[in-house]
Amino acid sequence: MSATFQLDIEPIRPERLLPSLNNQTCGAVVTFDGRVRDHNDGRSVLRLDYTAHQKLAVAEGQRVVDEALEKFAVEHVVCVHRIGHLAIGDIAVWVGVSAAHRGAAFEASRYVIDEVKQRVPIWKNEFYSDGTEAWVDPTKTSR
Amino acid sequence: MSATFQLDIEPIRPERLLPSLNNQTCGAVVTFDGRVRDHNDGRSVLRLDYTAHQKLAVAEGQRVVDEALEKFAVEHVVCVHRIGHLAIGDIAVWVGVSAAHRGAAFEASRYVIDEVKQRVPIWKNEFYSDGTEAWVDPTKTSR
Amino acid sequence: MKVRVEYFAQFGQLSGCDNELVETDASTVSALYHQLRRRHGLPEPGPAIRAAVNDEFADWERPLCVGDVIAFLPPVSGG
Amino acid sequence: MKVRVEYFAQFGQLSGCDNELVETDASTVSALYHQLRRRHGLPEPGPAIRAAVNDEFADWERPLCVGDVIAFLPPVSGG
Repeated sequence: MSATFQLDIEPIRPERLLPSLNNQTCGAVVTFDGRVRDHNDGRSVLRLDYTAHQKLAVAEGQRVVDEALEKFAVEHVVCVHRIGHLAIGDIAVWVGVSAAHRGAAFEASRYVIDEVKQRVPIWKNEFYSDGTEAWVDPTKTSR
Repeated sequence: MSATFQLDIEPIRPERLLPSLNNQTCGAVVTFDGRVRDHNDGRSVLRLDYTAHQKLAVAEGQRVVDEALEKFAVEHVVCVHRIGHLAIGDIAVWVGVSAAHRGAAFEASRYVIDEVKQRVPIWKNEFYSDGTEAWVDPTKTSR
Repeated sequence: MKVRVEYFAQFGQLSGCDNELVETDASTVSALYHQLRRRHGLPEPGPAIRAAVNDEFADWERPLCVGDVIAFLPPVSGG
Repeated sequence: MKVRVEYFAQFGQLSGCDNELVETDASTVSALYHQLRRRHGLPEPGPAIRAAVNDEFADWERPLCVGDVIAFLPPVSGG
């Protein structure tokens, strides 16, 4: 069993992360990736930056993946969040979970991404096609 | 928007399937893979064979992915099921879904694997370490 | 009337063949299954056992026609 | 008492700096936030705004000590 959370300034490569989920007792692997979309809240997005309170983000992210390991019958939990400059289509966050059965793998991966988005101190600065930029505040956007 | 179901006698390679999910409007990609475990229902498994009613399986599998596209706000749905001889750790079935938002991507991928396992005429013959083999009947196993 | 019957997975194991040409007086898929069930020791029909005719899922009460290809499908176990 | 205050994301934009050394008579994290809120135009505290002291999440009523590093964290938007 393992649970890993990382921040990474380099592009996220799922093919490098997947092997850490392998286990011959695991029948199910669920992965989630969140990618930079070309629009958000009705505005055309060109690129974005993610910044983090790095120490706190790593500590809180690790708590999230540890909780997933505790709450669900899963074997390995991995989450990596990108920071720095991202282009459209780049993977911003990746979650991978392996488990003996698929129910736990789905539930744990959903738990990790939901909690990471709620709790981990990472912020997104969007750059729009009209030349403006803004820090995203999910408590204020219309979605 | 697209929905694809395939049977494949060759090993499933997610890295070749993932590009078909790419879309700059898609913020979320969920994948599921079901792998051959080294045990099932308390018995040690060495390898297994999948056989299908191929025409019916392709038609019913396609209905499942089409339903997913209709029921959930998703962009692309892909499912590939392996047939033939599989070794421990091989991917037996792979599901990939892309969507603007993660909720729909999780729900659709869960729907596809649940329905495929319920409805698509594919059967598993397990070969055990004691030299015996058996067709798996999910209506009879203790799990 | 002659029909082709296909057996999948454990049904092939029980009947000793993948498919066979059957001379039958059964008028429905269900009646045919019951005849073959006795001959090959197939299990009682249940909700997880399905039939297909000419590569489409078929109702158990579907009438048989000469030349039909009837597939009997044990509970599926893919995934 | 001197403490170091760190501002993240839009709080950095509002205050015009990532961090600053602050001379304060505030006795709690909450009191310090209210002092700086007036100075920098930070938003009203709400459940999505959090504080950390010395790289650990901290209660708003936590007492301040000389040399503490206090981070004010706007609503997170990762993922």
